[in-house]
Amino acid sequence: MSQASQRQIKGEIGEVVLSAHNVAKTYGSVQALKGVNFDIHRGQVTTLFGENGAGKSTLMKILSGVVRPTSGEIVLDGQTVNFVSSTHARECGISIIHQELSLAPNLSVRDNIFMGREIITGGTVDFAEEERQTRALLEELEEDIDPLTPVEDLRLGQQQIVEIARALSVNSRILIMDEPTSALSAAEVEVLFKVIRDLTSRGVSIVYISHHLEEALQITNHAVVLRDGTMTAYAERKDIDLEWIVRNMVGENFDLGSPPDGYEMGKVALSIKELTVPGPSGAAYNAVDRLSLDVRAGEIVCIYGLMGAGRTELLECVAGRLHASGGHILLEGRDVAGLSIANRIASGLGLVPEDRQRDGLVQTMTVGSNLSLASIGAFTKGLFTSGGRERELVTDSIRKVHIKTDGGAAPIGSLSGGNQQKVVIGKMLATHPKVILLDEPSRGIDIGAKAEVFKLLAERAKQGLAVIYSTSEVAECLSIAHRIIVMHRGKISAEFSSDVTKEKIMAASGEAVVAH
Amino acid sequence: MSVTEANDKKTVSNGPRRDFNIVRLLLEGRAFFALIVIIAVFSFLSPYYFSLNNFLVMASHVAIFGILAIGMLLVILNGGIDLSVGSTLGLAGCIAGFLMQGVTLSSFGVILYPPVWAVVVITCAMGALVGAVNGVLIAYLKVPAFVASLGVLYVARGIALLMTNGLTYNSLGGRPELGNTGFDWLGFNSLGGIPIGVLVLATIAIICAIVLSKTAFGRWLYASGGNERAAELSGVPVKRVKILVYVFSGVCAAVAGLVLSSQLTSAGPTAGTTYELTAIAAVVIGGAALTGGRGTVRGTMLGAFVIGFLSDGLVIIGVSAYWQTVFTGAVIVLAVLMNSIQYGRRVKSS
Amino acid sequence: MSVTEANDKKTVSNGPRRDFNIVRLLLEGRAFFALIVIIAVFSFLSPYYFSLNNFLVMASHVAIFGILAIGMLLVILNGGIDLSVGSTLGLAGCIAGFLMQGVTLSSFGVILYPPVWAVVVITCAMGALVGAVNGVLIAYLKVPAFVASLGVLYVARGIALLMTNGLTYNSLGGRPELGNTGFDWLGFNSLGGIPIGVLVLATIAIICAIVLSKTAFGRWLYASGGNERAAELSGVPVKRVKILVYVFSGVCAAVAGLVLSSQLTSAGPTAGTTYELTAIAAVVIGGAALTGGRGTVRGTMLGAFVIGFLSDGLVIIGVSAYWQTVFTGAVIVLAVLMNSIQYGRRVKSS
Amino acid sequence: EGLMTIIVNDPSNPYWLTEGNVAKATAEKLGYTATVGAHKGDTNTESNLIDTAITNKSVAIILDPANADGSVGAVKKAVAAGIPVILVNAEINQEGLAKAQLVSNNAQGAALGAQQWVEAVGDKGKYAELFGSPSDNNAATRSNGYESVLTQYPDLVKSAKEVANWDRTQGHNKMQSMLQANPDIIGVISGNDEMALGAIAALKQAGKLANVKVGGFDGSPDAVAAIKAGELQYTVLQPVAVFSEEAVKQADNVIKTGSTGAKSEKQLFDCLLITKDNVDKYTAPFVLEQ
Ligand SMILES: Nc1ncnc2c1ncn2[C@@H]1O[C@H](COP(=O)(O)OP(=O)(O)OP(=O)(O)O)[C@@H](O)[C@H]1O
Ligand SMILES: Nc1ncnc2c1ncn2[C@@H]1O[C@H](COP(=O)(O)OP(=O)(O)OP(=O)(O)O)[C@@H](O)[C@H]1O
Ligand SMILES: [Mg+2]
Ligand SMILES: [Mg+2]
Repeated sequence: MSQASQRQIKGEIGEVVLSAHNVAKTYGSVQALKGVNFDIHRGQVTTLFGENGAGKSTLMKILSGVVRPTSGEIVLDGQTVNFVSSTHARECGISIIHQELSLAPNLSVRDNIFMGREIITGGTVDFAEEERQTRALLEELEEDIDPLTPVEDLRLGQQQIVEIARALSVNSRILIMDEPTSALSAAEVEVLFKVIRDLTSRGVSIVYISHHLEEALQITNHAVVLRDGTMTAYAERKDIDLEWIVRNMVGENFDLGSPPDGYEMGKVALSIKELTVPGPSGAAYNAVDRLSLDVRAGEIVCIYGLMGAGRTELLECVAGRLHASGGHILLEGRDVAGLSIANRIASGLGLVPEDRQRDGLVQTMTVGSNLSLASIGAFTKGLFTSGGRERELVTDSIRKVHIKTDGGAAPIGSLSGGNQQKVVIGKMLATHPKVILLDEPSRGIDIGAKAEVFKLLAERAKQGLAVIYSTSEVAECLSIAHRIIVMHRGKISAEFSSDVTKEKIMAASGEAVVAH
Repeated sequence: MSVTEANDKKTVSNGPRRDFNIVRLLLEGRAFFALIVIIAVFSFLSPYYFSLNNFLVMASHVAIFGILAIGMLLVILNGGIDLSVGSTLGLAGCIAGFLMQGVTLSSFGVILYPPVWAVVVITCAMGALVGAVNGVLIAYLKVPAFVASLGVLYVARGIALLMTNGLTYNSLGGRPELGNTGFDWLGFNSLGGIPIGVLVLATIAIICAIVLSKTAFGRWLYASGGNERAAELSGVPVKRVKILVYVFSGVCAAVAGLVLSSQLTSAGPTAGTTYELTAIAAVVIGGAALTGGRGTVRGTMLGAFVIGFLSDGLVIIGVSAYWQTVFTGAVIVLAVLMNSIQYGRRVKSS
Repeated sequence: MSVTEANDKKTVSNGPRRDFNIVRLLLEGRAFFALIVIIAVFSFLSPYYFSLNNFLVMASHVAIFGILAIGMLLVILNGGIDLSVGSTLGLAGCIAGFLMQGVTLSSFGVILYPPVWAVVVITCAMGALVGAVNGVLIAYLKVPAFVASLGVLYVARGIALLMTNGLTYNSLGGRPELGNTGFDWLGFNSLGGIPIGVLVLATIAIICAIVLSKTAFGRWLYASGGNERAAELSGVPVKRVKILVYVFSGVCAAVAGLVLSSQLTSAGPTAGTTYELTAIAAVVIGGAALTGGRGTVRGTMLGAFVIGFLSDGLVIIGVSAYWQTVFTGAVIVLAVLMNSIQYGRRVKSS
Repeated sequence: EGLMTIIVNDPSNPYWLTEGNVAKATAEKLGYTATVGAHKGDTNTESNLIDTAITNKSVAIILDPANADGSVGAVKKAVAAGIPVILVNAEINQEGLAKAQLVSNNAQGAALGAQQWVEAVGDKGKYAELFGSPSDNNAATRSNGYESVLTQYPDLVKSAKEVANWDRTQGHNKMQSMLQANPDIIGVISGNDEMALGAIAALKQAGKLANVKVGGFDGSPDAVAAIKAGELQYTVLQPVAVFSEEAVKQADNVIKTGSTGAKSEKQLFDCLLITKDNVDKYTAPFVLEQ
């Protein structure tokens, strides 16, 4: 036990319940953590900031017993502990909400919440009691979900709520939340924050990780910044602001850009007329409901909306993955009905999907093959592909999209999240589209990468590309978009130019305005 | 959240339940439906088909595949596959035969005749061992289930052949003076008119149904089949579950081997060849997904009965062996086609 | 971002290449390594094993499995599996036999003797048809590949049996006066000392290797096997690729059937039973992942040669048939064990 | 008159196909209806077929047992249900169950074949043997029959013996491999025709058929064609057409009179030799006019 922690226990910032001393972790030759010291204070929220790949999740996994550190020690209530498993850590009062959803889709909400720690009475599982507790938890989170619904029938946000409910159900002293709100609406976030405040008042310690910096600032008591596996800054809430975080995270201050100007927009590139997309089978509503929208060449349009507003359905339908039940989509005046995804890409209409792991990348292939996948035709002569031309295209893309990799031959898994996202964007840009659709291009990537992505899009718009992107963060609406469309239940509920305020946008989305 | 929205949400989660129409009912119970059709058609075609006696006989045929299929169901729920059950069945029969013939302990110069209960226990232990080999290969050494169990298929079959030198063990009846009679009880007798084999199947099925629906192990199994990583992070001992599942499948194969060799009062090393395919077909017809996490004992039983009642019916009405092959294939594809229509809907909605 | 970071990342992704040591080399080329061991051991045990002539004979045995395995490789790269290849092989032989015997057109009262090239074309077309049935079931009707091809396995076998009434077509030599000789050329002749079967295998292997590495189709195949959804959104015609892959597998099975029946100058409806398992084993030993997206023609060829050279070697040194079964299983598991060690590492590092 | 259930091994082999067809034709001639089932060597399938025969209220069962030991239980079951069983082609290791067991005299046939083989090959040199499926008693019976004759010629050396499971493809591949180790053999003696024909294909490919004589067993149409072509030296005809007809007749006797009319339960039917000289008398599958 070091003197430092002795001092902290006595200090006014709260007793340290769990701390990491000089924790390091290497994966093969990757050094994810290089000797980090980290303290968790009783009854307070500690927020961990850092770019993608800084090692935040790794540190949390170590503190919750999911992975074991290469060196260093973990001290719980003054005693050195060696967690052998996540169950062990849970028994010591530590639970975690993982960054990637870890639910079994085939099981019900109740079963997911209690899996691995069943309530047993008389040799069998006490389902009634489990259901009762589930119901109570969901009530506390103000979410109206039947405990017996299979998780696969829930939308992403609701699944994240289930994940949170599971962590809450353990009644642990220390609760680690690794990006718990990435799929939540502002209202749901508010509820969560209420729950967090309630927990801390009862003495529960919280570790919170989020890329939504402003949001995190609302509840945190302490801020820790990780960079490249080392802790670069620590401060209490009263000493920090947004600028401080960004500076410490990435070394300089970023802003998300402004709408590019100084050029003439071209003709209408994409025209959506009265488009209707049915909801999931059996649903009684339309995901997209007679929606019309025109986008001109060189214009950047942002679609803002809550989860479930129908943005994904709209974009996937335009790209050709979903079938419309009514309406027309015209690309430069030509109806694209009946064209396959491949044909649409060839005629200049491409989609960057929402979930890059599931829909964007082929994990078994290299960075280069992923980048060139959508434009094989460009380097095929007769029957055969030309290795030289492909390499040219790949190096060109890597340069233009600023992907940090040591070449096209690197496995895709070796890239950080932000760079993987750039590969997906680069793949679509390499097809020389006239219209590019991006579904939440900033999800899960850090602020530096976000700024780079937006800069890239602004540059291409200047060259005549029509850009449509969706987002769930108001700050991102107000960056490069010339026009902001707000979607609500499948319809356009409002349309703004770039000088609108955050509050107006949120009001139009049907979302309660969050007090700052 | 506004009140309207909350109401809306309710409608959504009620949504899937509302179209509880005839089509859906048929799809849900398609194995049951197929069974009814099969019974109706064959009862119409042959006067002998629809009789209690014939149903009992057919059920005792189903017993063998059914026992294998339950073991296979657990493996498939876990997201794996076990191709070695047919071989294990053959090997189990040979082990039982070997023990019933008496074990010569040459160093002592005596021949040991283990009683029947000991034979049953040792045989099941052997089945568990084969399953454990599969399990360790798959859970710890990370060999894909298909390949691990394919290898074990060959090895188990080879061992059975080596053990018996290709010959069949006979007269498993035992001898009263040696105190090891009773082996044929399993296969020949019946309790209250129901063949013992069927009772064994029913017992295993009921136990499994209870384990799957009422115990922590059941939930662990579904969870690790649905999302292994999530299950592991929630503290489910996924490796242990996996090994147990293969061990159980091995034990089921051994029990099936015992019932079979008791029915035949003989045990040959080539018994059970390709039975794994029939067992898999039963599980899949019963609505389980090969990707894991979905399936029930009830469905699997129905699947086994569909296959058994179909093939016996074809024999009873005198259809040629070749047409039987064609029909079996067609029924498998048709049943699963319905299956995939059902899941197709689900996948879309997620 | 800062310079240090860029450097750091570089070190990181260079990492895996640094431990390019002997262990890794052996693992990468483990099928090759296994082959060398097998050849060395058997050459030591038998003076007859290591001779050009024996290698040619063994290669012509490998040809059958090898051709099936290449078709299977493409299916497995696509993330599927094709259990029907053995049956298709048998059916192809029967179709060829049927055509060689002359087709009686009863309405015209004439018997048609198609020339050999026509027989080959029609047989391959039939193989393509069987493959297309698989492909449509799997790509459009969403039946899991395992079950669809299991059903087709039974149906194709049943049709072959019905067609021939269980009998074997004989004397496929044709008759000079009918102008349909030459069928046995495939199986009996050799060019420059190399059996035609081996040349057929080599041709198919080379074409496939080129298609996989040099054409858009190859890229599409790897992409849709690696992540079908991503491939589809990148404009890959995933359904078409899937169907083509099964069609190709069917054609490969038909070609293997032609080579086999030409080697035997006869064609029976039960030929090829369980060959699908051997073909899958060859692909997997050759380093392909059953989950799709990883695998090469070179590896699969090595896998096929490992199995073929092993089993022929065991025959030559006179090991009993039973031990042959045991060894085959053990080699499959061992080879894949090494395989999974390799991927285990990769998965971790990604 | 009732239903007669005929159960054969595997109709994809012409031998068993003939067995089933002849029995069926005979039964129908006698006024019965008949179904033919196939157990393909699997005792469980066989047992299931017996059960359905009982369900179908068959008046008699003609059975080609799958396994000398393994089929006893199935026969017991039929007998217990009061259905007379006549076994054809293969025996079971228990007497007093079946009304009759009609089999070809495999030992006599093997001796006959081996003698003819020595005549064709000569009494000096190395030879190879192809062995049938080891779970089938006939494989051993025939092999022993060959052995008892061939061991009388000390200069005949058996240099290889391989199990080819009665199968043509396996016969072909095993022959090719055996030729590698034993390039100088002068003859191949095979447990059945299918394996012999596979061996012939392999020898043809190796260009050795002129020097290596091959003998078969069964008398299948394919083998007869090969004898006509001069590729196969001889085959031993199992009188399957004769005993399966006889089996149905005896079953008819049992139904009508209560006894088969034959002297004993086990009835051996002598095998006949088919060579180049008498091959023209082979008029239908497995029928040799005398
Ligand atoms: N299982 C693993 N195997 C190998 N490397 C890993 C593994 N898990 C994480 N890493 C590496 O460790 C580093 C830190 O990853 P970590 O997930 O902790 O980042 P993070 O800060 O949570 O990023 P994000 O904001 O994207 O969630 C990254 O370079 C990552 O590639
Ligand atoms: N009009 C509606 N009424 C009720 N529920 C709806 C409605 N529209 C969508 N939903 C629900 O929300 C889910 C998510 O919809 P969708 O994916 O289109 O949202 P989105 O705007 O793309 O959100 P995100 O991309 O942020 O997840 C739908 O599957 C459905 O369950
Ligand atoms: Mg993280
Ligand atoms: Mg969306």
